[in-house]
Amino acid sequence: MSENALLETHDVRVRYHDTHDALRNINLTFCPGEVTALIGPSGCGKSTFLRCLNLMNREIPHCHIDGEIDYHGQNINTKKQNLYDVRRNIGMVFQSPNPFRKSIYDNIAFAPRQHGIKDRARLDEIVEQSLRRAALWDEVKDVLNKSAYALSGGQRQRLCIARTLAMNPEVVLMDEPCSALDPISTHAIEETIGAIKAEGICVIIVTHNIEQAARISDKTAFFLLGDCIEWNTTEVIFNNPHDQRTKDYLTGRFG
Amino acid sequence: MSENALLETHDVRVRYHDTHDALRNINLTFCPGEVTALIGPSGCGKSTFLRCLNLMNREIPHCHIDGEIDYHGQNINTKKQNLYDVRRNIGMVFQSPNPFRKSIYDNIAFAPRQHGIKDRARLDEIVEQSLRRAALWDEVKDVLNKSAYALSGGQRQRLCIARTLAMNPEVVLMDEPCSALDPISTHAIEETIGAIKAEGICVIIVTHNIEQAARISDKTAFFLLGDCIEWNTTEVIFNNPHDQRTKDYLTGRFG
Amino acid sequence: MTKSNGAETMKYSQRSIRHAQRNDKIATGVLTAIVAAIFVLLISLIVYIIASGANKAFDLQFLTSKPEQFKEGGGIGPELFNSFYLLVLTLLISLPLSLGAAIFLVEYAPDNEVTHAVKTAIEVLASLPSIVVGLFGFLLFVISFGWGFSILSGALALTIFNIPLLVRVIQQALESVPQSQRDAGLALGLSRWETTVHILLPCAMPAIITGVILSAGRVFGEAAALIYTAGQSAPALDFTNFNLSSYACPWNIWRPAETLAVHIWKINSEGVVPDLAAVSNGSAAVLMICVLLFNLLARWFGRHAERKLMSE
Amino acid sequence: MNDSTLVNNMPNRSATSSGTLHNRANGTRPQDSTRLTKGQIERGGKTLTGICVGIVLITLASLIVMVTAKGLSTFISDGISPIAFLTGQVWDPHTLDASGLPTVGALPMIVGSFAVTLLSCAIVIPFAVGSAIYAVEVNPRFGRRFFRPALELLVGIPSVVFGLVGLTILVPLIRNISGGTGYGILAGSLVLAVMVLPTVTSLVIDALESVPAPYRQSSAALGGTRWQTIWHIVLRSATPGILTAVVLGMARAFGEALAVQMVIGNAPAMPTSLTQPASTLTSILTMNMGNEAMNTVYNDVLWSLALILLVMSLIFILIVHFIGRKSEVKHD
Amino acid sequence: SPSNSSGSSNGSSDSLSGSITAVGSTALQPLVEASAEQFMTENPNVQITIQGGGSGQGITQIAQGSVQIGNSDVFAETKLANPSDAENLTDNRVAVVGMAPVVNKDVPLDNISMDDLRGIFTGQITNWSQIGGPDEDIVVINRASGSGTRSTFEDAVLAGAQAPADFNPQEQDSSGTVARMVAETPGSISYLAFSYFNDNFKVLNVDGVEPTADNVTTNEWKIWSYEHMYTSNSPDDTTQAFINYMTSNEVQSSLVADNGYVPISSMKVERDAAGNVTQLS
Ligand SMILES: Nc1ncnc2c1ncn2[C@@H]1O[C@H](COP(=O)(O)OP(=O)(O)OP(=O)(O)O)[C@@H](O)[C@H]1O
Ligand SMILES: Nc1ncnc2c1ncn2[C@@H]1O[C@H](COP(=O)(O)OP(=O)(O)OP(=O)(O)O)[C@@H](O)[C@H]1O
Ligand SMILES: [Mg+2]
Ligand SMILES: [Mg+2]
Repeated sequence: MSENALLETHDVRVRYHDTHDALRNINLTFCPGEVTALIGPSGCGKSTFLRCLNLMNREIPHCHIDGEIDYHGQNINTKKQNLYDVRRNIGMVFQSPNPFRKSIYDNIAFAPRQHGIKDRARLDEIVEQSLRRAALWDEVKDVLNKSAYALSGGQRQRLCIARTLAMNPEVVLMDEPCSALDPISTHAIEETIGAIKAEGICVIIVTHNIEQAARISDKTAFFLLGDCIEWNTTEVIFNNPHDQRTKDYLTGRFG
Repeated sequence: MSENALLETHDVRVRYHDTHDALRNINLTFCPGEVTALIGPSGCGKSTFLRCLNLMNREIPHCHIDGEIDYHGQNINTKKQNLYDVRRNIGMVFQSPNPFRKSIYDNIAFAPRQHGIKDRARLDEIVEQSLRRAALWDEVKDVLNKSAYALSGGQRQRLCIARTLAMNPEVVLMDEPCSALDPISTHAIEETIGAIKAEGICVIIVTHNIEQAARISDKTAFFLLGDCIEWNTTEVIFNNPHDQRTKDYLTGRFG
Repeated sequence: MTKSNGAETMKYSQRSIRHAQRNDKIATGVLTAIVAAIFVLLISLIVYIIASGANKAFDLQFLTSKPEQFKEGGGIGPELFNSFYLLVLTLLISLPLSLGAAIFLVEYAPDNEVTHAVKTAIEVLASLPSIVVGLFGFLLFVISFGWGFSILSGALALTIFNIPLLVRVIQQALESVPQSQRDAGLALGLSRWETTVHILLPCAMPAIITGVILSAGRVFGEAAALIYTAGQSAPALDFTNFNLSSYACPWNIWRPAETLAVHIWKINSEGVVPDLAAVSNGSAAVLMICVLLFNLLARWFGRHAERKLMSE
Repeated sequence: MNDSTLVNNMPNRSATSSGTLHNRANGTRPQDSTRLTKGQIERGGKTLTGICVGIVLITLASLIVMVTAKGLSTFISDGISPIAFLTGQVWDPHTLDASGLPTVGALPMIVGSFAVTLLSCAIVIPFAVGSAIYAVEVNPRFGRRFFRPALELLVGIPSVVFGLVGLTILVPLIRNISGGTGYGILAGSLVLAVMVLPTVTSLVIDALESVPAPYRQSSAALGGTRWQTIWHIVLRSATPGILTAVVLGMARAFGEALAVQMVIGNAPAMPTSLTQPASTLTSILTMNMGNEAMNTVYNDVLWSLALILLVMSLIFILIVHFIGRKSEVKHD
Repeated sequence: SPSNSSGSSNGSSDSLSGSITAVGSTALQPLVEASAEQFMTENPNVQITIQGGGSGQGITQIAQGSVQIGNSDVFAETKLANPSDAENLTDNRVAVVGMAPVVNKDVPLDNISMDDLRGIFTGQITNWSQIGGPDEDIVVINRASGSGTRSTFEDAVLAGAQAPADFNPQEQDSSGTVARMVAETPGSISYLAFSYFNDNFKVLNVDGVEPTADNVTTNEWKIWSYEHMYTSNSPDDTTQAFINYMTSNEVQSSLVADNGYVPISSMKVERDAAGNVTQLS
């Protein structure tokens, strides 16, 4: 167990509909200020794993999560655990940018309001800070009251990141955040990831783009058909993978 | 104009909804027995281009195709052109395997029947040959009357290829045919492509998998934001691209 | 940016989270209660209707004999037959028409203002009160065409009532067939018509069957559109009579035909038979059982067709 | 496998594949000369289905024209003032007024129709929205497996059966509780409420289901409770759909004839209380249409009532479209 | 259209054939249907179809000539847009219907004066205590304004008096519903044809005269009307034979008399469309 581990999984296993084993024996550790990339071919369970970490899988009725997920050393995969606390501290950004049909301001202020912050000045501050952290403030500061759907795809995705940052999370999970975006937006998002990592946030990102994983991550985990085949520093994974299947995948033999 | 060109485009331009220029000035030439790969980031117009070649874009009401598409030296992008003849000669395979909800046999025999072949023996022959050419015969010869949906993803995709081959096309267009498939199925499809190429069929394939393009294609065209940036033999594109953007894309700077 | 900021947020929120979670529980409770209420209502309604007419509804004599004018013991034989016959005729007319119209709207109609207007027109047709449809049928078929109160007039009125329902169902079923199936057909050089008939319709069939049977249930129970079209009288039927111009011939489409639903309405307003309550409860129970059967049938057929399509 | 023999054996392939497209096309279908060409099939199919649409449209058009013509003849040939017709409070066609025309003030029926419609919708909305939320958000499995089928069943119950149940249970119940006859707007509204409940509920379910799943997910991922998600995100995006559902429910309630007629009491007087007998457009229409000979002024005024029903259902559809357009504008 | 193919006949009653359609009055429908059934057993080649739809429909369709018989509770003159059209129709009166005021069982009265009855149905009397009953509001249940029963009742009882415009009792279109409502609603009063009488409500005498068939025949009981079966002035033989059958002793003494109608043959008075009563010799 790593000394400064923020989030750790022990033998996590996920089944859908009792029969189907979507994930098996996943043991990974994530630390603050570190970007971990999860890679692997389609359907290997990357998203499933990501959704375990903030208990989003609980929303799927027929999904069973076994094993331990330790957050700050405490298992959160128990019935007693307050979901909402977990989710506020472990934010999530989805594949397709999905802002609410509200104004830009309200998109960000929504969750803080729901969590009891009513003071307008305080909300203004949270909105500004979050947008700055997502590197979106300069682009939208004059149109905060416009609909979020007036933004471009890349901007929407950064808005979603800002929305998550407004909760002040310690971990941010991202499920293929750039797959629907153009190169320039992708670049902007990657910069944002760099910035929040520098703030000490732990980022876990699923990506299909191997080059992106190489560019931005410190650690990389390779998944295949529900197993985590290899997990190591990105350096090692890309230059000197221990497993033949990892090598095959990275050289484009499949996927 | 190449001597044995089968299909050529001259200044093809495609607009959706009058305003949006999805493709500009595309000049490419395709020859029999040659595999051309179309690569480029998402949304750059690869699928749009492919759908021009067999006039499938005509089915989209607000899509306008300008320019010349010469098939056997004759422009097919005219109002007078009989769509149905073009499509029978220029087959198409789609991204997600989409067999009809019929038996395996009927999937393949359906189109020949509609085109006037009623003789059972003749149909049997067509079905067998098409399946053989798509390297699927041995796997399905005993279950021809089963639903096509009883097949695995890769088998379904090969069934779709066989279905196209049953029309005896001279050109086969493929839009990311392997993106939903596992490594083994991908491999099988790639073998099939090699086989039909050897028959003298002209194959044009869109792929997101750069390694796949390198493995199977003779020529490669790189698209970016509606332009064809570079078109050359695969050899040149991968080892010595002339354009910086091609190089950037191939080394994973974006996409 | 430090976590201290977050700690402050936390303080605010512990209370509001508890608050939110309590609200969540209350809301869930209220919603559950509402659904339970509706369910209880539905079940008791059905049980009540069937129970109060059960002794009649399962009596073969009642189901086959003809109604009496002044005496006890009349049945609903002709009415029951008329209901089914009208339903079948209505479906025979409305199904092809709706199928055609839906195919045109989904596959051929250009996406423009005219199509939009046509779709709106069909919605208008769907929202017309059935009594207005019935009166139109009365004016056009019964009076202008001189067909009198007849099965044909009734079936056509029901057709007007049924078409918008069916068009909507078929439209949705066709639209929900994946675009990829359409593409596959077109890319093989087939016409849109062939693709639609041979590829899309079979795929849409389970949904269409379900929709048609469910709409049949509504047609079966419709009364307002029939009072002034198919009429309020049921000549006794003779099943050995195949003279198509005779009123006793069941298949004659020129004869008046009171249906079960109209019968319930009529005897409750005009009836003089002593066992009026029993007859009307019995008829209601029979009607209810038929509608239940339609529902079960729809579900069974839908599932069966689906399974048949997915794998042989 | 030998490629060349394979190719030569292939059906349809012309000997030289380098001919022009035209030649090749001809060569590939020898037996097509007797068959319809694809273009002909296509035109045939399009014409056939186009005719179906045409028939439907002609039917609708003639319905509107005929009912309108009939309904307007009261004012045009019988000389009754439309204003007096719409605002008059006395309905007694067989009594002539000062000018020798029948006393036909349709206001009591118009008010009655609106009263039962609005009241029944007021009853239905909480139940429909509440149960739809339950079936979509709280327990989708139950929603799909049991609730939807149950609603379809309820839709299928014929309106005369509802009327009969209203007559035998509801009316005596109201009479015992509130005195009076039991017949009236309250009884009518309750019967209508049960009748339109399934229609409105399934439309609300559709509206809720069409809210994209990512909205819910992102709210949940931000730590929102289910109720917060429903209240602030789901209901907000589904509002246009819910309004549409309610308006369509109102259209149905407004046009329902027999069930209402059986329980409302049919007194053509301005409704003064919920438990006093009142009347609606449809109830007066069904009751009297058979009693009056065609082309008499007494008959014409009934057609004018039908015209009001027709116009109202057009208005309801217009409202639905207005809601649709409004929400489109707001969303993009 | 085939539904209207009229009967052809060669005169002798045992070889009658053809089909007859009768449309109209719902009140008369059961009687005609029952008689038609008997007639058809005797004449197997005759098809008779009886349709409801209301008196208005009966008169409309016979006036248009689209049916053979139009059933009506009222004189055609009062329904037709152009009353002179009635000259083209032959009025066959097949029965007489007596009507009487009926009240809920909780009303302790057995007799009511014509004046009190008029007071009630014009809204002047609103409480049973005003006419010697208990202190209970009177619930008036009227018939739909175009119905034959109502016009008969109003002709006989109101005698030209107008109900004020603000008097709007509830209305029912049908006897069945009225019977049910009177039986169930305390303090209610309405009027029904004799054929609907049953034990669930109470029938009142008027001015001491009992509502019986005998009293109707002498016009001692004043609230009554004819049931008409209108035909064209030159009906075909089958239709005429059926009309004759309806007025024959066979129907009049059994079906008519047994089911609460008054046989037309027993009438000792006659009344015309304007309401003038003449004694029959
Ligand atoms: N809600 C669900 N119900 C049932 N099975 C599911 C569900 N979600 C995912 N699965 C199954 O679990 C397995 C892993 O899916 P998952 O979405 O985690 O893969 P992934 O690695 O994210 O793939 P992709 O790259 O396509 O997003 C797949 O086999 C999938 O079919
Ligand atoms: N039917 C359509 N209507 C309007 N715009 C369209 C349509 N189809 C494609 N486009 C637009 O045309 C552009 C090119 O799309 P296209 O699908 O050809 O891209 P692509 O290169 O195939 O992308 P991908 O790799 O994601 O398949 C995109 O901007 C897309 O939004
Ligand atoms: Mg995923
Ligand atoms: Mg594409």
